[in-house]
Amino acid sequence: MKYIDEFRDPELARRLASAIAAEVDPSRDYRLMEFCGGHTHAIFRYGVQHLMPPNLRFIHGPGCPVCVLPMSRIDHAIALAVQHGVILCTYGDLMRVPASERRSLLKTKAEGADIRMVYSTQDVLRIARDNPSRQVVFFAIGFETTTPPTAVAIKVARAEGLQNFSVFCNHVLTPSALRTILATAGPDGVQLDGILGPSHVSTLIGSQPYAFVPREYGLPVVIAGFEPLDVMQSALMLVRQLNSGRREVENQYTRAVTEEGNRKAQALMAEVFKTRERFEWRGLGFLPHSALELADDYADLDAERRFPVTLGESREVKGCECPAILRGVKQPTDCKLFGTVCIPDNPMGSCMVSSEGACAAYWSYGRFREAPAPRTALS
Amino acid sequence: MKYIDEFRDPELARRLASAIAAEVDPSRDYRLMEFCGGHTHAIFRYGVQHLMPPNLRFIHGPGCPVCVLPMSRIDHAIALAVQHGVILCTYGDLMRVPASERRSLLKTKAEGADIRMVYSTQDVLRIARDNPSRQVVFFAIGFETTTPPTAVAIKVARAEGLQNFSVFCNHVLTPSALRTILATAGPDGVQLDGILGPSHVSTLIGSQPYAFVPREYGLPVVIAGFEPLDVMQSALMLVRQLNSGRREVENQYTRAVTEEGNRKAQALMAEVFKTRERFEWRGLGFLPHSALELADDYADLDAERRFPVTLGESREVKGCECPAILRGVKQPTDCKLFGTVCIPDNPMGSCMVSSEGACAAYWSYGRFREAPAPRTALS
Amino acid sequence: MTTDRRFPVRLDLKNGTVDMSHGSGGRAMAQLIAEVFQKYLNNELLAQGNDQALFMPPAGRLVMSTDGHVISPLFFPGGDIGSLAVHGTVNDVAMAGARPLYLAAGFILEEGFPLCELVRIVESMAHAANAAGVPIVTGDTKVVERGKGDGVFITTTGIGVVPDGIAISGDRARPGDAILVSGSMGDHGVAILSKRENLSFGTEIQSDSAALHDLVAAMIDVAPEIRCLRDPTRGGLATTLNELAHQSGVGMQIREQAIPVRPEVAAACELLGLDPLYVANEGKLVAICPAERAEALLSSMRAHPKGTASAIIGEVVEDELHFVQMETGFGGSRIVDWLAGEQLPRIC
Amino acid sequence: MTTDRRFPVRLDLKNGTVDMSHGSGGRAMAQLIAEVFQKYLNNELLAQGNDQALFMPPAGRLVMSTDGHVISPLFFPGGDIGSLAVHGTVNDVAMAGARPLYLAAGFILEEGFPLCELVRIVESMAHAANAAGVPIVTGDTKVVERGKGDGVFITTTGIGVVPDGIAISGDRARPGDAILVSGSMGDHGVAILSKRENLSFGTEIQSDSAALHDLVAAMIDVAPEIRCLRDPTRGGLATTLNELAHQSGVGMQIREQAIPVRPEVAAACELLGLDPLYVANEGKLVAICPAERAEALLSSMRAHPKGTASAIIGEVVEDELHFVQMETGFGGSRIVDWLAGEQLPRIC
Amino acid sequence: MCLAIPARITQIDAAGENALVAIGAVTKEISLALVNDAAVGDYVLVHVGYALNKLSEEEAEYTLRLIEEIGLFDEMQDTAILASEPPTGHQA
Amino acid sequence: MCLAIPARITQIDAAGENALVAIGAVTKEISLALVNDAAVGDYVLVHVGYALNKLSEEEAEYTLRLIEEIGLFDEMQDTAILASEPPTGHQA
Ligand code: SF4
Ligand code: SF4
Ligand SMILES: [Mg+2]
Ligand SMILES: [Mg+2]
Ligand SMILES: [Mg+2]
Ligand SMILES: [Mg+2]
Ligand SMILES: [Mg+2]
Ligand SMILES: [Mg+2]
Ligand SMILES: [Mg+2]
Ligand SMILES: [Mg+2]
Ligand SMILES: [Mg+2]
Ligand SMILES: [Mg+2]
Repeated sequence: MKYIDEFRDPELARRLASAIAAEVDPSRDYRLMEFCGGHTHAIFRYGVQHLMPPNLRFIHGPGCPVCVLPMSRIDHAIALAVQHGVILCTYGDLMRVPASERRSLLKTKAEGADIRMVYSTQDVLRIARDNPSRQVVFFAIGFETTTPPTAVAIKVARAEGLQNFSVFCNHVLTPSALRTILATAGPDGVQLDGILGPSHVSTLIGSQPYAFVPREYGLPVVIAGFEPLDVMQSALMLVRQLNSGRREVENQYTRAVTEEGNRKAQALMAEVFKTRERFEWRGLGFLPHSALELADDYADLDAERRFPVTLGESREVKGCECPAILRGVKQPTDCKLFGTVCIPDNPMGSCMVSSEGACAAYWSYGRFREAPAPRTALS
Repeated sequence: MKYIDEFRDPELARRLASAIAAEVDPSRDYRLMEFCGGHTHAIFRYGVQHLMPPNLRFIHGPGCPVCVLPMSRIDHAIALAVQHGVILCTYGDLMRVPASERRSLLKTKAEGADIRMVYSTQDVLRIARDNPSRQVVFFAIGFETTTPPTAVAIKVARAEGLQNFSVFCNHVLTPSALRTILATAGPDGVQLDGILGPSHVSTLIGSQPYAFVPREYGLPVVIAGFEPLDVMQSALMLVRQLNSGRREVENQYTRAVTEEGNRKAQALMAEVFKTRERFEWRGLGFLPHSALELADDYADLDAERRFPVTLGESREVKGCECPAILRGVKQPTDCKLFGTVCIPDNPMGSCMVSSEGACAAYWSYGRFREAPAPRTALS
Repeated sequence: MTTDRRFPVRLDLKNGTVDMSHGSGGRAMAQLIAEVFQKYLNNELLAQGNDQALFMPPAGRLVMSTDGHVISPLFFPGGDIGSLAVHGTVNDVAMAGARPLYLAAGFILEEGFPLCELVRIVESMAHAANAAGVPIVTGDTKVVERGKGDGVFITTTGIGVVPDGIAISGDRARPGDAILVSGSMGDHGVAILSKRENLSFGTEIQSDSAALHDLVAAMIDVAPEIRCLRDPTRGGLATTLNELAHQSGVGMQIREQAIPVRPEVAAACELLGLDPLYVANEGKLVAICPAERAEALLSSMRAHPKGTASAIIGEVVEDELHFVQMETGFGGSRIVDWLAGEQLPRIC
Repeated sequence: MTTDRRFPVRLDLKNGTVDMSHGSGGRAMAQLIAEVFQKYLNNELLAQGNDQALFMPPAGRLVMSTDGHVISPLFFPGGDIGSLAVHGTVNDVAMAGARPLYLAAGFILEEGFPLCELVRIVESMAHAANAAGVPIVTGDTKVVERGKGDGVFITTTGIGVVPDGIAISGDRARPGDAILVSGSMGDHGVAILSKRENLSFGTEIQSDSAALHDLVAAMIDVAPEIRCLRDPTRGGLATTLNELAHQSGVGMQIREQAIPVRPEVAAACELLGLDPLYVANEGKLVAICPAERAEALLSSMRAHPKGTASAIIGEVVEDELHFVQMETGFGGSRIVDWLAGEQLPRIC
Repeated sequence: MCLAIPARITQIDAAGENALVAIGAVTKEISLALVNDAAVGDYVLVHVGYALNKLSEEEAEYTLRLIEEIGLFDEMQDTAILASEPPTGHQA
Repeated sequence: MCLAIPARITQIDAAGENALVAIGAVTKEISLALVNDAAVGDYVLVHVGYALNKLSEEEAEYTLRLIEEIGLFDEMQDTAILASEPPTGHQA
């Protein structure tokens, strides 16, 4: 596959690994936060950490939309499905996320609620058209990457006059999370030397929104693609900035990211959404101006308004360290539940659900670190 | 079972058979119409005809509510289920009745309509209570026996304020059918010498409504129970009336039928229903004042008003002799379709559906007449 | 309990439900198999842990039979879908005169089905299989989305070995043969009906669901000349006799008064407008044997605890139309036809 | 067509649908069996017309295996539920090194299912069974109400005979053994997914659904020392290797670059965010054999039309944790875990 | 359709609305909405879950006696005396 | 969640709203609602059924050349000359 396979080439990986090994200063640490779950996934699936020198460490960031969604929002979605009997449509990643009282969308569906996995917002529109007598709610979630497709669907629904379509909006804003991480970094928080900036988010918002990072926090940023060579090349670029004392926003992912981003999509988002006063992020707390809701002109398509629900208090699982992991201050293995009661088949926290979650990636791909080195009978 | 087994006693049957054989006048015919399908069923299931002398013949009447329901009403019920997506509740007997274009409620259900068999109108009320967001229509059918339970349900629904309950009313009136049969009897119609009057219908309406039969048509009537001894005793009573020249309404079924009937049930019916101007009966055509619809006070519970439907023209199956059979002028074996394409598994007419229908009874219990006499290897 | 390193968290068999992952082929399915199926059905062959069971059969002809079980309700007086799934297939194997050896069981579970009910069912299967001495040696589990199944369906397949000298088949009835049944008709169907929401009525009747291979063994001991055996399940006695009449190209003449029917079954049938001859049985058999062996066979059946109410109910006759005819208890005569339409849906 | 006196009117196989009466046990069911199942599956044993099939097995150890098939959609590129139900069970029998002898098939039909589709499926089963030389000798039909099933479920059970001297079982892998696969991974799952309403994409990929017993026969001819055989169906290669590692108490070390994956499958997996190692196959097998026999075995597999793309993908290692580890194509190393959750519901 | 069978009332609920009836050893809950003055021990005709009417035990016995006597009469050939008297309240 | 992959546009519908894209031998219908001026032959990043952005082939090649040269650089140890020039319009 063009523009995929080339960026997974083992020979080039070897060369990049050698270059990084050659260029790192052995007397210092390179603590690089990969912002996105996409990076995390690539690092684990392809074994990238393996190819890095010991003093270059990837620290997993909060850039997994599923991971940062607070439990209360899953509870809310369940309430929509159960209390209003709507058809609740959502991306597959959300199905297993733990909700209060050991519930989840999956269990709620198994108990009879009409919850459907969709691949695209276009599927939601089709479902709404096909079920005129039912209310169809799209459980919208995601960063700026996934927000424009929701905006398109909202505009189409409005244009078609679809009365039974609405959106339970959980879109969040990347720069806000990044700012929070950096604001709490330091002696009590995560200690960072550089940032691998968002990949596909940046195709939409451009590289410009990260300018505050070097300016206000003195850290280098390299916007990094999601293929393993992208991650490695970006790591090298960060090493070079750090070695040379530069603190800039660089763009490794030039094939898809420009400075200004996708203006058409940005305009669409600006029309359909407005910024929430505040929104809760798992691990980061309530962040101001960190999420979107439907703009006033589209408020009638807002499922939160259309379907009032009764909610109990949401209670995170005791012992789950997702919040600290999402802030980069703990690792999955620091969690007592990791691999004991919490495994992907029985996730206790959101980081064990998505394949982009640090705990899930660590469990599924990384446990070999715990295993004794394999001894082959022949070798 | 008390008051059941006693009336199936083979020794008493033998005695009754001897008495009838002894008392019939060999020089004449006794053509006795058993009005009800219940009689027909008993005659075939217990082999009663077998025990009669050759000149006493039972002629099957129109007293099978399923048989006399015109196809257009099944089409209407199907349209209610399909066009309005209601939960259509009905007694099991109706499921296989042929509708236009080879449809039936059973096929419509198999295709996805929500059609449910019920045992009692109380089940319909329960379904309505359990499904407040769905409309529940009771496909009501039956003679005066089955009408009062519908009336009770209507009154309960009104009292409870059940907004989602309504009735598609097809209750018909026995005396009207009897009058039509008699009016068309004679050289061109069925030739009759006496009537076995309705059993359970009469428990409700009493014996009085049959007074017109001897008075206007000069025929004896014996109200007959549904057990085989009841049928045989009633036949004997008719033989005796005929032999002695009497023409009266006699009551064999005194254990359940009085002259005035069930006044409480009659009052209920009078309150809840009113007589239709005319109604179509399969085989008998449109008969004036022959059926019920909901009284004006209950018109809001009338499914025909609540759910307007679009109906095509109903077309009876070509070659089906049900109409003539229901008038008593033909026998099942007179129908070319009988046993060729029309069998209970593939009924072409309503008389092949209900176990009280003449064709079904004849096929299921009576085909031995066509079989060569069994020869056992031992005898 | 030893812990299996594959499954850090044990299944919640009390409050848990089946979800799609239990049919995924992955870890969740392996766990369901380990903690439910292998645990309760536990036997050496199943413990091989392969996708097939391997065994050395005894010498002789084998029979193989399969039956899906889709009964509703899943739990009923006298049994449940688990015990039924064992008995139903053991009996079909036994109706060849065979000694049942092994069973295979395929489960189709509906998403959302409570694990506690699944455990009850699997325990009941294990109990029935142990009691019959016929282990469940291999299995399969699938899960379908809610609304695409009905709790649980179980398809069992059995194999058995036919003793030398036995030739039992539906096509071997001959005019003059005697027709026997091993007990009262209609108990199973009436027990099921009594629990159907829309029909429910009160009765002490229990399903007769039972494994009949030991009764069959006793029968062929005494009368190896038995021609036909069949269990009158769906469609009841009436349909089974019609099947045999058709298969053998004969007619049958039976006597209503000779057919055992419990008074409660008769009463329930009156209430519902049913004919007991069409109501299902799950622990009874019809046997056809040469007339001269009928009395000996009857005695052997009556001597067996599962055949105490056995009776000779009629005889095979010549009839080109293959009709089953009956002298009614009332003294008349009528045809007993195949079941038309569906008398009782989802009875087995 | 001869007319059967029992059925004056033939089934409408063009426009008709399944209704509850087809599972009633009565005349309608007998007709469905006669005019669909017996007609197409037609063989001597099925024609015995009893509730069980009777046969004389060849001498030797037997295996028995069962699998339910609940795939959605019912018809897919490269097959349908009918052919799949034959292949799926033939393969499970063959994975013991056995020669499959006979199949039993249990159908659970949903009310309203078009008879024309049922005929297509049964014809396809007949074709697959004939091609494999493994007749369907007994069966069962149940009908469930609309909304309690999903068109048709088919549970097949197979028996087969294991040649003397063959001992193939999931617990026999030993450190040092070679791990082989018989061809490209993930074709079946991707073909199914391409037809799912919400995911549909265009591809030429066909399911690999195929009966592998002849390939197995060729393999054990050359390498009777084969230790394990398993078809990597639900859960894919990854899960199958984990199963075998667990069962044998070993670890495995595989090389991503050695595992055959078609470019279309890789592309579809990229599109959907799937890993081909977890995607189902229905015409492939995993074999484990002593290292010294691996090349000979590989040659025999490649020489067989169903194994042309066979490859040695790794080796069995000692590992107390029973991990499957993989050298990634990228040059890193990672664990290959059991499938977690459900990757692809209703794939078989 | 007009299937109705005799059943004996074994219990009546406090409101007098529903009854438990026995048909042999089988019991069934039915509605009494269509009958007046039904009492425990009474026989009623049960149809689609409702008591349609009370059943007169005296009349039932009388009918049976009549049938039995028809037989006797028949067997005695010419004896024309009917021994049974109609119960009080016997109705046409 | 942010999974997106490069795909080549092979067809665009008359309205310019939807496109057929190819990922290797696999094709998929997607919406073009989020991009301007997409043409057949262009590569786009596909995410949840939408083209998110056009992909610059020149930039992709340039990135790969850079990586290759890093390797060469590494292998040549001290040679600091980068042969590749950024494409016109190279941004950020
Ligand atoms: S291992 Fe589980 S419980 Fe622990 S932090 Fe991760 S998701 Fe939370
Ligand atoms: S046999 Fe069938 S077609 Fe003929 S009259 Fe009877 S119901 Fe009608
Ligand atoms: Mg069977
Ligand atoms: Mg059986
Ligand atoms: Mg059987
Ligand atoms: Mg299996
Ligand atoms: Mg269900
Ligand atoms: Mg199997
Ligand atoms: Mg299989
Ligand atoms: Mg297998
Ligand atoms: Mg069967
Ligand atoms: Mg369905």
